[in-house]
Amino acid sequence: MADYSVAELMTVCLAKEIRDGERVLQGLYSPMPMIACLLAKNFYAPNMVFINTADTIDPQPREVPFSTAGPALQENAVAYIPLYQTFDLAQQGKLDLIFLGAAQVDKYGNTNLSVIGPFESPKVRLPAGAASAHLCAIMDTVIWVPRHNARVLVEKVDFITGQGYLTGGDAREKAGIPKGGPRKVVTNLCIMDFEPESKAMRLVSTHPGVTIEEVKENTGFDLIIPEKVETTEPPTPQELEFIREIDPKKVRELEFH
Amino acid sequence: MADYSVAELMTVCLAKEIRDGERVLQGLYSPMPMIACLLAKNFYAPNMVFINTADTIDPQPREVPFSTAGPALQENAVAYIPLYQTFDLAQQGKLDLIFLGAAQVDKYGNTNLSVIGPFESPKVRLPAGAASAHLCAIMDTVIWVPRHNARVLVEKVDFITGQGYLTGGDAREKAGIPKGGPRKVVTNLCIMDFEPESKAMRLVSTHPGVTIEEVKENTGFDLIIPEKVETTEPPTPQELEFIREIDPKKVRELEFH
Amino acid sequence: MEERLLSLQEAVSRYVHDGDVVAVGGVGRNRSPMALVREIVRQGKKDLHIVGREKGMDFDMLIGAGCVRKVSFALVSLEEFGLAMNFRRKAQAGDIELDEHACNSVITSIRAAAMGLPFLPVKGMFGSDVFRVSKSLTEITCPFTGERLAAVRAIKPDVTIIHAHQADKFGNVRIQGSPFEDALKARAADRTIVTVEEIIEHEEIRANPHLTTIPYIYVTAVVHVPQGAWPASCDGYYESDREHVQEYASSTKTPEGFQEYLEKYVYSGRS
Amino acid sequence: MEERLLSLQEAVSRYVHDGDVVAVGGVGRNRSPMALVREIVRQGKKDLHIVGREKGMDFDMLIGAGCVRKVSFALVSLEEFGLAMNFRRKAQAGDIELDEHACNSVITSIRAAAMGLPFLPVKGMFGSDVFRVSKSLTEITCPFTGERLAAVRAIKPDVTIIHAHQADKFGNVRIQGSPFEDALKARAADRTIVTVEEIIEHEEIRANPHLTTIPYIYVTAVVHVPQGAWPASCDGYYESDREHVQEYASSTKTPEGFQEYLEKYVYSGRS
Repeated sequence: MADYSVAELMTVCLAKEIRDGERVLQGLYSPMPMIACLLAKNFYAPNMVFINTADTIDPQPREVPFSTAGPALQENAVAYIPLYQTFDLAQQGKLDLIFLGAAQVDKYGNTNLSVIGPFESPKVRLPAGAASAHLCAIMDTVIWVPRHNARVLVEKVDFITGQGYLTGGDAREKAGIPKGGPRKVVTNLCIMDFEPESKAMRLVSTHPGVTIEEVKENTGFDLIIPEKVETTEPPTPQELEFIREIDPKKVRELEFH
Repeated sequence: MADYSVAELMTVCLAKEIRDGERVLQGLYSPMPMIACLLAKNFYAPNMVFINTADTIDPQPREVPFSTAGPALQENAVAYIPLYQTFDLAQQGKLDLIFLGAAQVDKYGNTNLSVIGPFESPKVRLPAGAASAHLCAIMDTVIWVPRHNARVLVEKVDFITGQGYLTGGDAREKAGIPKGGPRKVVTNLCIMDFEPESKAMRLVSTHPGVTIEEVKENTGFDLIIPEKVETTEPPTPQELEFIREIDPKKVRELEFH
Repeated sequence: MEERLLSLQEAVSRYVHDGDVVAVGGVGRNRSPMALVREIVRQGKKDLHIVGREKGMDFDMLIGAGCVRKVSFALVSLEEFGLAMNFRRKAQAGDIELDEHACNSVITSIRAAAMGLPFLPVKGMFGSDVFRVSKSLTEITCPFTGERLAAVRAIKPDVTIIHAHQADKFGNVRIQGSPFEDALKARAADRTIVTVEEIIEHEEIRANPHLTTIPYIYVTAVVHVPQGAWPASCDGYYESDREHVQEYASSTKTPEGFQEYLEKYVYSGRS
Repeated sequence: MEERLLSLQEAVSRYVHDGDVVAVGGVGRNRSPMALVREIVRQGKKDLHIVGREKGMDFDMLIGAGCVRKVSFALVSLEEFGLAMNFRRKAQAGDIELDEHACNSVITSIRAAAMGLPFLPVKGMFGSDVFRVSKSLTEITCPFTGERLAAVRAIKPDVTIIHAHQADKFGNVRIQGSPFEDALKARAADRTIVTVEEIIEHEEIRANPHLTTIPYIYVTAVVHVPQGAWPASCDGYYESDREHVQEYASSTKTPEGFQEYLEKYVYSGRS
């Protein structure tokens, strides 16, 4: 057994996707991204701007809240910003990254949070995609998947809530949404990106103890496996200390119960 | 000599145009309307809402400022409201009245604050109409004229900055702006309204000491003179006391120097 | 200024009508106007069209109790407590009409109403099936640049319901933490009902006009309801009651369980 | 967060360029960014396109000093001190391009830019010659209701200049009185320069986030300039200096008088 949980590993992976100076929006029910933003600002990206669903900029909570729009995300913030002004920023091209959850993710990074089955008479009505249909069309995203299996990572989503690379290649350009797209998919098994030409999903690294075979078996489409697949770097003691201190109630584990 | 100035009389006339419960916007360089709003709220229209160019609601200044967007208009206000939100109210049909100044006013209540002569090569370039081209199209206005003469009250304005009744009759409907229009014109000589059918300007009352002849001579078009023309009621001692107390520096007289 | 203080019962019976478009304040389970939601359920309002961005128990309860005809939304979820089961059941059964949006398109629909406009443009949306299936979104071309944009149809709330921190008796309201879109929803609506933790003196309002987040001109009724967001959080006053939300989530797994919940916490209760 | 404190000279030389679209804060002679205006004049910036709603001495001075190519405006006036004579002369001589607006259409053009949109609809405008002659306004039809509206072309400022009350060194700004459209102009622009009466501690900002009116993400440079609005007013700090405005108004009756004014108060001065 490693001395860290998969939630802790994933949180660190998400944090490392944030580049210094970027403006990042964390959404509702986003426990790991919330902690990842705080981690990134303290470790790798001191000039990142942390905007969140409590409508604040750069809060410094003593302890993260369960609801990721909860009051603790106001502590020590520099300002309030109504979400619609954050969307204005995104429309100006001045918001850089959002983390995205999904019930289904397909080969081209399209995400579904709307329906399993047909839209008008769904087998399962899901909660809907929050900001995705707007933001995924105009900016970069990182998708996180707590349960990497073939029902989540599918060949084709039942419904495109959030735009990935649509049908791949230059499909986004053709649809009139040339900017942005998913950078990475971080799951409980691995990290994936998108092959630059085809825009199909491609393995980058497997988490410590996870084999390439395991990833392939749990993926519902032909994942591109490059010649060189790294092992994801495990969290450092410093990272783990930070995470555990700011999250004593283990909010990060909420998606793994 | 009367024991009140024409500015004081005009201020009272403007105040009486405000109906109880109305939401009224006072603009920039509007000394008499500013005082009229405060007077109305204290005397005739306790439930009027006083919105002004200092971006506040219902201030209670101890003393009115010279600039009608000046800091004193923040005193004891209940809230700030950015002007663009007041315009949103107007677009919702929830702003009732604005007072309007003008360099020229014509027979149908159109106002000009843009140019004397052609727009591209004007003889005189005026300051422009502030809110008028927007608000005059969607709400009621009261026009004030400190110098009633034939160069101000003209047959046809050189340029329609603020929409009155355009060419009269149902011209507003035809132009796609069915709502609102000028209620009254208050000058240093008289009060005028608009004949309901033709929408042409019509005398209502002459100020004490002013004859109908004097008004006609100083008007650059055929003013409708009804059978019955009243004499404008002079200010009461109470009204004068209020005005002089709130305006010790005689801001109300600014347009008469 | 007229006094606008009413009881919860009076405010809802006077100002929420069957068939109304109702915009609901708060986000997730934060500053949700739960006392107003429960009162609407108690009074058995029908055929409401409810509007909000990321909603939880508030929408799920109104839907489960049969108050709702149509939902304009970008998310309905109980966050870590899982899917909103009343929403899911009624949606799957076709009992409610779904007007699915992205956060920004549903906010923009309210923003349009607040600006007195019949529509507003937004960026994004193209390529999503949300755009494809929506009756509230269409394509428009910028008359100056030729750029293709999505147009969002305005949604004008008949009534907006909000829980806030403080107000005076005339309806000058203070929100002291996360703004969400509450002030926008109040400005967009014909009527706005606000429950507050505390009633403060009018003089206090005039002494600090910069703290007034919703001026009285946008407020129809103020109701003094301490704990009025419970079991949602009210920032600065209380955290969300996770145990209760868990009980709610468990109860809603069956329609019968939800009925028991309503009996226990809504029909019997006073707020 | 990066420190953003600069001198007036540095801020203007780095962030205001010839040909820029410049949105100017304040209204009339209230919280006008006069120190920044004087510095722009001193540095002899050229071909600016200046944008504002109801402007006074700020616009008139920039125009008179030959810094301006185009003006988007709804009013330029010295209020009780009469017509803005530089504006009038240059306009009558055809030396500046006039983009005349109503207040709401010019604000909407900035609002569109702040929302990242190429245009926005407004009501009104029809029947006015302002609409007829404008290249920034055209007719549009609501794709849902068929309603005819005016469309306003966005004006995206390259730089916004504002005078405010307080900021920390990172650019978190507080406006403590009339908001005007200053925060909107900052959000619309690529760069924003703010002069402030006082620099306050960063901790003070974090202790009261609800008082931050322009967060640092919208601010490029902060300059500490007490009396930076003079001779305009700065609410809570000082009234407008009417004697000086009178002197300005008198001086501008002739181009020579205005040159003398510039020598005396601008070219010689440090702020």
